[in-house]
Amino acid sequence: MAQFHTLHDAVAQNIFDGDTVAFEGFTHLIPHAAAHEVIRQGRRDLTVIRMTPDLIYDQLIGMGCVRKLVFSFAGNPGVGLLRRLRDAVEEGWPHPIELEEHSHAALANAYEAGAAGLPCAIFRGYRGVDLPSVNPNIKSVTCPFTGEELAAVPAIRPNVAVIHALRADRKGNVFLEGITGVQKEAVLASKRSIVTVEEIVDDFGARSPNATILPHWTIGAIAQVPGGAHPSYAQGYYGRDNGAYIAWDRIAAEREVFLSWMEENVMKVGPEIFEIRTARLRQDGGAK
Amino acid sequence: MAQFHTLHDAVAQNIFDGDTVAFEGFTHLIPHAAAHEVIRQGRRDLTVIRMTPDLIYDQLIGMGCVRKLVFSFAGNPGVGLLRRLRDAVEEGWPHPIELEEHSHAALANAYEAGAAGLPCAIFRGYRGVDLPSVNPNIKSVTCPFTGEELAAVPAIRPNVAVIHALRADRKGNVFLEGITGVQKEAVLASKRSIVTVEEIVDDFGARSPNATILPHWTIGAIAQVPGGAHPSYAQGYYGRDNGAYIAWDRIAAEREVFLSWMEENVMKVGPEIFEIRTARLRQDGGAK
Amino acid sequence: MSGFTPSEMMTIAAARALKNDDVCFVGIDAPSAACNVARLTHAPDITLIYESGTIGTAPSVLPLSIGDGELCDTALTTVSVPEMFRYWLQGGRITVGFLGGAQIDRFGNLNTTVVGDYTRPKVRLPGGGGAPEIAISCGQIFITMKQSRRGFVEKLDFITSLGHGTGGGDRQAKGVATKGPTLLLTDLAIWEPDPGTREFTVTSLHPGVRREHIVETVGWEPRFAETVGETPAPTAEELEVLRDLHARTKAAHSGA
Amino acid sequence: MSGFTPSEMMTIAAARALKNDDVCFVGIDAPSAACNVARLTHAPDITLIYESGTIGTAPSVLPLSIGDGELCDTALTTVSVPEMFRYWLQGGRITVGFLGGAQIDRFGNLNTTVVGDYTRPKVRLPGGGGAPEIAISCGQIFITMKQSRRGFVEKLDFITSLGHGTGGGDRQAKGVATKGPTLLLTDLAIWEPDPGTREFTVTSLHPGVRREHIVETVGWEPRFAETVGETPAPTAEELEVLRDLHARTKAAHSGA
Repeated sequence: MAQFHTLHDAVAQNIFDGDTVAFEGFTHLIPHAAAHEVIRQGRRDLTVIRMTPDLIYDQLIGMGCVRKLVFSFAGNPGVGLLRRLRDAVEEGWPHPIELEEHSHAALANAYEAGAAGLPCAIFRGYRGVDLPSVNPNIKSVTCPFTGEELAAVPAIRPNVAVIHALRADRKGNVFLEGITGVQKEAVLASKRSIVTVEEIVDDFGARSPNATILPHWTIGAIAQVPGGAHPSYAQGYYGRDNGAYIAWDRIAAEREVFLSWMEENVMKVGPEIFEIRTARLRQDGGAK
Repeated sequence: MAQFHTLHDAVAQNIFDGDTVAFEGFTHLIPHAAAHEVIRQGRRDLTVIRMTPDLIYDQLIGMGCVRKLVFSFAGNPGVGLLRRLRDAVEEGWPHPIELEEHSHAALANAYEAGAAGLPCAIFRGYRGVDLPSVNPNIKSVTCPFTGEELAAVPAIRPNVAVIHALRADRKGNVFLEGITGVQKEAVLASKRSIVTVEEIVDDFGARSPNATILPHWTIGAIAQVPGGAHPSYAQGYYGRDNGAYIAWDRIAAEREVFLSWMEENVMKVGPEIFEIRTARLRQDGGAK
Repeated sequence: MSGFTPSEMMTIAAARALKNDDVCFVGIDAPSAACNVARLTHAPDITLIYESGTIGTAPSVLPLSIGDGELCDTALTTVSVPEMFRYWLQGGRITVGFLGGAQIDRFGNLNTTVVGDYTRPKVRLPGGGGAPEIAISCGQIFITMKQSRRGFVEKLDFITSLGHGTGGGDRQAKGVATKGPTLLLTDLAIWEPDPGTREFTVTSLHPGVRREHIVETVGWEPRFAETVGETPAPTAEELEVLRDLHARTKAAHSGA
Repeated sequence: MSGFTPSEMMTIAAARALKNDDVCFVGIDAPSAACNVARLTHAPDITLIYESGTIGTAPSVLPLSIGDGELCDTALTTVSVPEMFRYWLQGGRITVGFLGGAQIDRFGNLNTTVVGDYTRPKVRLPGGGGAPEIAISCGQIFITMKQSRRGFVEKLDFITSLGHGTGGGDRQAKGVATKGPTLLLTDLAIWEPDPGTREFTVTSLHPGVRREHIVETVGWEPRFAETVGETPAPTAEELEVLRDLHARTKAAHSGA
């Protein structure tokens, strides 16, 4: 049952040290504000799941929150590599992290299986490649009708899913549209969930009868954080801050630069900063 | 690649004796006009697949078009049993038909697997029941991670899918909304497809970015047949003709009554009759 | 029994068993009426889901089919049928599922497939539809059926959906973790599973019903709880809501 | 080589290989530019699909990520990521997929995972993303990569996505029915698989490129087709379309 909270309380009451947490959002609607709150609250030993780790996990890893990463593509999209993630994997800074690596198809299917209450997902994948030899969570099943061997991965069932959505209504139903990624599946696959939203409305009004809506009884905590996806974007609210993605490459290159940037831009501020950061982008990128 | 045809030509060029055909539509958007065209053209030995056979298959079966029925619920929704289907199964009239019986969950998953290019679907089902003992197409696989035994059914891959949709644009993209059932999956799972539509528009205009649209390159033949779902309905165009469903129970009760009804209402008319039949329902049921 | 019919009592007893925070998978007929009466009386926030994909519907009249347009028009959202069965039913999000059937046995196993032999049936019934998986995936199952010796049988001709199997721990032994049928609501009584044997046991008789009526309408020797209560008669409000709903429904369906 | 860069030649050669009725799974950078140049020149009806779920997009600038808002704004429709990988990619509806990588071998197998040992990598690369299944599910694969001895290696450190395996019938033996890499488009040449061995073979040199350039930039002894053609230089129209696209893209991304 959806409860409205401040972002601080939503994180404090739902994410604990050692939890398995999926922060999802596929380029669009990445829950940056929620991740920053997790960093501020100093969570440790998290297993974090995400198809495309992106800046958000570079920051969590660099700040020492992460014990294990489950992922399928660890890049800064269109820019390059994730330097804090590389530093942890290659140099063990700030501490070594464990990797469980999949393909996109595997994780997309694994979220889907989690949402569907299945213990595993099957798909046609991983043929002739090396990943199964380094990931024991890639197995196979044989089709009982054709004999075809299919790849199998365990369903994803996180303790907590964290997503950013466009809006919630007063009952706590959550609406998203555009590139919806695996967010619906991540919430349905998880025991608990935190949803940050751009706005809270009386009701969703005219919409497609098939709109992507998560009913309030599938949601845990909701916190209103305008701009909470920045530098990712919220369709119809503000555009993607491509400049921030490009700038990150330089910030993340050096440990000291990274730490001081995090101190200034995450540790010393609160979620309200996201509305300010997106003010400019609301004019060009995505007026409703 | 979508081709625009008359309904006559769409059926003549795409459905052949002995084909496996899925006419889908879950209460909403059932492709009655297309089924009547198949009956008029005298197709034989069809294997017909449908979750809820409904009037449409009572008619195909009673007219002798069907060799085998794959289904999960054979009733006249809210009214009773399907009397022509019963007559074929219980009395072999007009000839015996073969049944392959599943549950809704099994067929929904089997269509989904067909659309996804998989050879089979797995799901948690059929525990403690008798259907697996009479249907050899229900098997099981064991989850390689948890050891849980899951039900498995073969993917549905028909020769032809037949659906009724709301509209097509001039390129042949097809739009549906409301109760969309398994129609998208049925088209994507099939080698060929016939789509009847209420109208053909220049473009779909303002819509949800996540609207249910089948791109023109996934579609075979498109035929405009206004009212073509009657006595089923088309959301925003006309309402369900509940009276016709109730009346069917009496029509289908006796072979002679059935045959003369089919002669008058199917054999002697053409698809244009459907627009006339739905004229009244357009006023009450579903003005756009 | 004056002032209300046994059918009305059955529907209202089912409605009362539903809670405001329940998420119900609704079938047609009695379950649909019961769920909507609950919504219009003590459970305004109850979530009704029809297998056609409509989530959170609030129809003003009862649908004739599980996919009538009004279900979609009044729904929070409508999903595809594969998604309904995967994410919502199998995903374990439904708290209460309603089932009924042509035949039931004492353990709440149901037959909606055939009377007689499967390959040479006396009566070919509609089949399982959603029932086999509703029976195992919903948190609990409420069964509504009118009592008769033809329907309440010693042994089913075909097991379409699982209740408590052969009783005791058989359901769990078959790998099913959900509760199964916890209530059987008939035109004569309320039945609940015995905590040990899981056999359905009469716990409450509807007003005016005597034990003989139960014995006469059941094809096995029915068990009664140590203390059998009397089901409170429908209140004036309950009856009014149910009758208004049926009247609106009749007007809508015959008018269409 | 004057008037255009090797990168431009590579992108334009890739664009030319696309047909009007192709359905392309587009990656970022060179593939995105190639697909959009094709769309803006000889293949106006080509369908571009990005793994973020956007189907039939027509962006006016190149996206920085595969999920930029403009891809969704200009798409016919946008589906969820599980649906994209299940119905559209695995469903066999994509005719051409684009891949590239940090390392390629002579059979078109690719590495985007690690340089060095997997558990103690010298360079931890981004990983496979969609590539392992793009490589086996698309009708055919076009690879775009700039030639260098660091990238064109005798043996991959890690096989992220399958090309022709160990050559010959190895791909089919691994249970993969699609064609795999049919074109390798570099800054210097066009390579195609030998019909028998499936080893990539130079079939066309870009204007001004000599065989020594190929030998110098490849970590194995490269094979040349019996008749090696010369890739037609970019036309004025092709160059203009590509440069306009890059200029619009640069303005949009730096302005944002």
